[in-house]
Amino acid sequence: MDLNYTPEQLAFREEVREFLREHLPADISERVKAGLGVRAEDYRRWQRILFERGWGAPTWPKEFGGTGWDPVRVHIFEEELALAGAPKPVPFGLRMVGPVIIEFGTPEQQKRFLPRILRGEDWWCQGYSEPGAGSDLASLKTRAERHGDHYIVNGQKTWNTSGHYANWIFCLVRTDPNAPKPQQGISFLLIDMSTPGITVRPIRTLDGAHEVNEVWFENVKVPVENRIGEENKGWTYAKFLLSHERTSIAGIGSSKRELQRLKSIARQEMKNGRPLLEDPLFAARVAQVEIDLMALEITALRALAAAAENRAPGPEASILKIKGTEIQQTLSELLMHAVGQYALPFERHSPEENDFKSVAGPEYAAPLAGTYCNLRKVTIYGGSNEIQRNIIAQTILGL
Amino acid sequence: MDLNYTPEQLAFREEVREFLREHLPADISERVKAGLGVRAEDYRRWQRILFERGWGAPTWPKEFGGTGWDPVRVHIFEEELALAGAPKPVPFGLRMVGPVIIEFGTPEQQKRFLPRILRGEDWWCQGYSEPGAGSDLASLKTRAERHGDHYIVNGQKTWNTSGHYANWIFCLVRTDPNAPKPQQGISFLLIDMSTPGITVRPIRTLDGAHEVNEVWFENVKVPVENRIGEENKGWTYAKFLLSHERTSIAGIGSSKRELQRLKSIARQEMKNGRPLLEDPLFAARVAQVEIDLMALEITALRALAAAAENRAPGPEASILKIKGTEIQQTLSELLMHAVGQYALPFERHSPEENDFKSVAGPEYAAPLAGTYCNLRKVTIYGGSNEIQRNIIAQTILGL
Amino acid sequence: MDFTFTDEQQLLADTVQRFVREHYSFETRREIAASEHGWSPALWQELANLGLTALNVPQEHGGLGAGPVETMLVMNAFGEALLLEPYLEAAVLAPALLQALGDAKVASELLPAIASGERIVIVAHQEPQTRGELNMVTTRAEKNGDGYVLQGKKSVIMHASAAHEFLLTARTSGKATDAAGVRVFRVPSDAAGLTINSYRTLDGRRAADLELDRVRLPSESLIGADSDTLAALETAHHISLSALCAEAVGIMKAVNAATIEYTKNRKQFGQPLSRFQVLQHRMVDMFIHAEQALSMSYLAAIKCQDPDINERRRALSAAKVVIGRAGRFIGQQAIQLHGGMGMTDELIVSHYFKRLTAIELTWGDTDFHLQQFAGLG
Amino acid sequence: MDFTFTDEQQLLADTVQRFVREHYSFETRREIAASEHGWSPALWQELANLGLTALNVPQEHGGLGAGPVETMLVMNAFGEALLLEPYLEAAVLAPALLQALGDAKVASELLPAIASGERIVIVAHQEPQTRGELNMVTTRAEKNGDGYVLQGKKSVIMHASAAHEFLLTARTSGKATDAAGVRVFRVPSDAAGLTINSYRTLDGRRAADLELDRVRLPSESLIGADSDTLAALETAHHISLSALCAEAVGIMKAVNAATIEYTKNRKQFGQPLSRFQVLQHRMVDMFIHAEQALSMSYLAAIKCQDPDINERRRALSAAKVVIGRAGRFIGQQAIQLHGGMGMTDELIVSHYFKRLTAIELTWGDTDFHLQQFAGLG
Repeated sequence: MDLNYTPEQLAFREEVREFLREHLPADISERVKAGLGVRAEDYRRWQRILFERGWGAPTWPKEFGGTGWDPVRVHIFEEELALAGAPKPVPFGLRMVGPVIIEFGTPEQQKRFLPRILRGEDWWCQGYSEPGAGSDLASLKTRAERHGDHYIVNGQKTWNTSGHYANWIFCLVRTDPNAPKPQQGISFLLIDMSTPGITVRPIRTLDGAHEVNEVWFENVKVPVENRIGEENKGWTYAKFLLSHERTSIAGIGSSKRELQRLKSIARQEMKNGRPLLEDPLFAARVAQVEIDLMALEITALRALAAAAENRAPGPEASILKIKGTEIQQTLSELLMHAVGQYALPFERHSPEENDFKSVAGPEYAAPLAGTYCNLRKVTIYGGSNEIQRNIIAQTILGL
Repeated sequence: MDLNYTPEQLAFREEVREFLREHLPADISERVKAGLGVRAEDYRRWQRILFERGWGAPTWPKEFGGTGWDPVRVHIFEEELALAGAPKPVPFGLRMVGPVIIEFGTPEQQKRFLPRILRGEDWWCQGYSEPGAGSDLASLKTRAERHGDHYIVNGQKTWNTSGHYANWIFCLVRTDPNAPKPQQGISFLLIDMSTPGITVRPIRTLDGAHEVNEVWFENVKVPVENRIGEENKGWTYAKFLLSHERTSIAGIGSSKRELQRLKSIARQEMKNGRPLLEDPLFAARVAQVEIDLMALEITALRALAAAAENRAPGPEASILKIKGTEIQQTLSELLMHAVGQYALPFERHSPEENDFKSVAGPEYAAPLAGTYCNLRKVTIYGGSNEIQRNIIAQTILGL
Repeated sequence: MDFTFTDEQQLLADTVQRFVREHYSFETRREIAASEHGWSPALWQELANLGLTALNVPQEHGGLGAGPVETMLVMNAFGEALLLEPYLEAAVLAPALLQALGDAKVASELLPAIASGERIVIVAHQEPQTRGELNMVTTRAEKNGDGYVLQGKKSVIMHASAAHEFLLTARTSGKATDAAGVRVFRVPSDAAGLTINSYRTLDGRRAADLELDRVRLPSESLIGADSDTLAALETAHHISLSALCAEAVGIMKAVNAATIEYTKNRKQFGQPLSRFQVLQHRMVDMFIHAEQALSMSYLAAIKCQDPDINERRRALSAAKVVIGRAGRFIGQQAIQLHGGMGMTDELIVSHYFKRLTAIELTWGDTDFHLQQFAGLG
Repeated sequence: MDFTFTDEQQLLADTVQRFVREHYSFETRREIAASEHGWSPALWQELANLGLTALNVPQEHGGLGAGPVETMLVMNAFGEALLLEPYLEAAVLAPALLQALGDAKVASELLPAIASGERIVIVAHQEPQTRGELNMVTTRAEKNGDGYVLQGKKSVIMHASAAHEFLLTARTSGKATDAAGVRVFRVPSDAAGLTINSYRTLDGRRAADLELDRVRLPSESLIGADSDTLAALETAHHISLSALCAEAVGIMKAVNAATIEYTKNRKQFGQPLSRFQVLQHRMVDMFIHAEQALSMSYLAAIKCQDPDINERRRALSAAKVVIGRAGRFIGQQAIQLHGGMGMTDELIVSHYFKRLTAIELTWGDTDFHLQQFAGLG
């Protein structure tokens, strides 16, 4: 048993650090570290930089332009990026549809779509959830009717993240409404967002941000060649995509960064004339979340080690979503409380609208309440934490 | 709105206090305050003292020898007794079978049983739970077959509290095994514990105490006149008994006494050379439970006020079991932690076996771990707290 | 011991509740929030017509001379409606402070105008490093000839931009945290040297930081010179904390009802969310939190004018702790149980959540009051 | 980075687990607990025959010179079995302290006898007002002619009645909490003036308070005179804390398995308890706690000999916090889910609960270590 990296892994980490020192644009990392969010253009800029270094797709196999790294290297890479304040990768192309195209796509689809994802030329978004469906995907209603070499798509998707930036969307649609089970009769389509009949309507969230949308399809023509795999087998590809969960879901790197930020702010804020971090109650709360994060990091490393040895992911993997998101929420709560009444001044929170100018109080205070509000989502999305507990109860504990 | 007692209520409280000063035996109250538990003989002694004062049954109507007090007076009485360290009344006669006999018993049964309960001459115990049944009482299996003017009872009861002191037991038994629903075909019998065929076997609990028993019935002859109400209608009387929940279930008086004890101990114990109560983290935990207890007290008073006005008990009543027991457990946990390693020395914990001699460390430390262990029961018995939440969900929230 | 309300109190509660349900829909509120001032002077006048701005003003000054229980009932309804108007600040805190200061001349000048709704008076006390402590004042008032010159900063003063004038605290002597030396000054909102940096807040309201740069005031601006100013501030804050708690209780009740309703209608995996035992127990815990909060709001209302200062402090800090924790749990879980819908600006639940969050951060957060309570023994 | 065990380590784990499953049933344990000494010298000899008492003794002294990982694996199995024998005290803490003190003469005299299982050496350090702090020593050792006279009290020394001798701390100088002046003395258990007040403990073991009334010792009783004794004590306690955490992890795993099994078999309202979603999620939380505890036990084993003292302290205090909270939650919920059956002495679950409770109270409780951790920055 050994918690240390091998010399090769340490050398790799140094290589990543050096790259970040040289190539991560300061204006981007400052925004990330300050909690202001990342602008769409900055995401594209950063993806191009990674691509030029050959690191555009850390989790893809080499033959598709990926790095071919083992899970430990991917972890080191992601952790270093998070600590340095690099943008979290937009997952929809690289982490979701990319692997599906690699696994199930035709050679033509692979040639057509993968390089554009790698270079940051295409921005993908997701058409899974529908109004009234939530975590229960199999009940979806969006219809795709076959007309010759096209499908005609009608319906509505919701909780579509960054669809206002995207030029492609991958969708689950119902191709056979008479299938005996709801999971059957679903197909997986890739749709050009510029096709006539697509309307994207913003959903303002509680933090005032525009992050998600409703997407309406009205007689949208989609070529049959844009279907992944077989007709009516879409559920298989969807499950593959959903189960493609990775340790990065725990967000340990960014939580570590936030913990440091919390401590730094709590050293500057005063309570009864002493730094807040010296207040015994606040210090105990910070210590508790720091300890929880330490434990989660080891748990994540255990999952990683299992993956690296190609053993089946251990039970530890399923804990990462639950504890990782709880820690993210706790950190954002403590950060907000650390600035006291200066958490209250509050303006629109979308990255495109945010800047460093604080409306009142210390600069670091400006985005904290917005982040606290925004992070309510992490225990809801990606399968709510209640669903995660159901999964552990059934698949691991056998209840 | 007014939280103060009326002058009459204040005068009554003073009367109770004076009575306690004069008549509560010091040897008993010292044992209670020290957490050593009450011996059977002391329960009897104290009940006789109350009876002589006319206060033997605070919740019974006057015509049956009770006090006829309204709920507020009962509350004042109980709170003062708890604060003064009087024994909690043994509930099985006074609070359980007594009200059932008053409500459903024949005049003969009332004349025969009630005065003996009042005077502390009979000690009742409860034959409800059976092995494998737990909170699901309707599934009980103990059989009573009618033979002329007797029933012959066979079966087994468990979690029988203080059956080793009792001379009477009230039992739910199945008189019609073919009833269409499990709740039907049950009868409510009063059984003399000295009847041949009854065996009481102790169950040692995790605190080393002998508090509960298994009771075995082997061809036990019970006169039909000992049946309450109609045959096969026992479920009605059982529900009456179970729903006869009262605000005293929250144990606010004794929790207040325990809170004072916790503070007193935490003032004597040292941490880093200062009283433990000045340790900011411990002080915050004590403050939190004190505040929770304050809130629960008001909630209990609200329930009481509703009862006093003969309004239906408000939703607040159902909270008392859950929060009251959680607070009791938290207090016992903090008390145990307050004495550090001196929580570990541990001997048998039955009242008959306990005395003031501490095996090691300060005298107050001796019973703390035992009490902590023992109080695990309070969230299990009387309908587990999970069952209580089910009840609130269904009956109050309408879920 | 009595938890019932008088007929007058019940009538007041019904009236206010009916008024906001009829005149303060979620849509109306959205429009008011988006308007220039972020609150509605017209609606304020309607509140005045109902006598609500007069509630906390004594009868001798044209008010109704009602007490904390009446205020509690009004705030319950305002909580449910998420009222944006400066009621807590201008109709509770300000008149309470004026009465506590006992400056008869100023009281008879200002209180009638407060009661009638004409004049918005805002207490400006909190400063950048305040976390709830009332004695933390660094703004200085230097004697200058016949008057005073004020220099300093006030932080996150709710509804400051609505004020005609401020009751602003400054030190005539002493160090930042000294109990003595704090004084209250009347400062017109258009005073020379006063800058009001106004902004929106998390809960959709407006607040401002005040910058005082050599603000010159005549000597009569110092009010309540004969009083223990800090004690008066504490008295006024206790009354206002009670009102704040009542607002939170109104919100919690509404959030819980909305959540139950939502989970009954929303289906997942073929059955309503409300049938899942885990969610049922979550809602039971939300309910228990709300009931405990209600109990403590009663205690706060009953004790907030108690002559025994220790008793008062214990009750108010305890109430703020219970309400802070309850509001946090209920707000967070309401969003969670609403799922994605809870995250949107469209449903009122997210607005309730944000107001509960803001309430927890107002006048000392939960940890602050927990420590205050612990310090009282 | 590697979380696998070597073949030797795996073999050791399997051997010990098989041994306790075959030789240490719940019934056997009950008999041992009820026996005069509360532990079994015969079984101790079997552990010695398996080489387990030699595990933490270096090879040069007749031991196996294994490390914290091996100890962890052994303690996992001992946790599951609720082993009553003084393994942690006599086979982990005592040899660790002897090595850390670096007194070659004493080490070569005692360690072989510890390794062979012949000699039970118990560290007697804790005093009545200790809450985990290692520097809190009030027992005094006064120089007296050629030797020392010891006066003082040691508190809740686990397995003290099993000891042939003690490694007992006393001050040759300084005040109660001074870092300097603490020394370790060899004290035979039959020393004149030493009273051993022995009793049962919550977890079914034996402990004692030691009373030292003018206990005279020869000068060579002071051992490790050249060492930083407090640092040595800390080193030994870190190694032992890691072992204690591993024991807790073994228990938690067993408790969780027992609880799942119980709820699957126990029916209520016509279906197994394990079908109720609320209980399912409770068991998921128990599982998550246990997995986080396992992770921290790994960290403790890997870091407990780290040369960086700050790193070591952080890891061990963090591990104790996670394990303390996990053990408390799992123990309490296991009883709750077992219902009345969980309250009985008959099922092992209540014994697991009591041992987890005792572990949380051992060598500083959760709050103590949380504060230690916070103090490290």
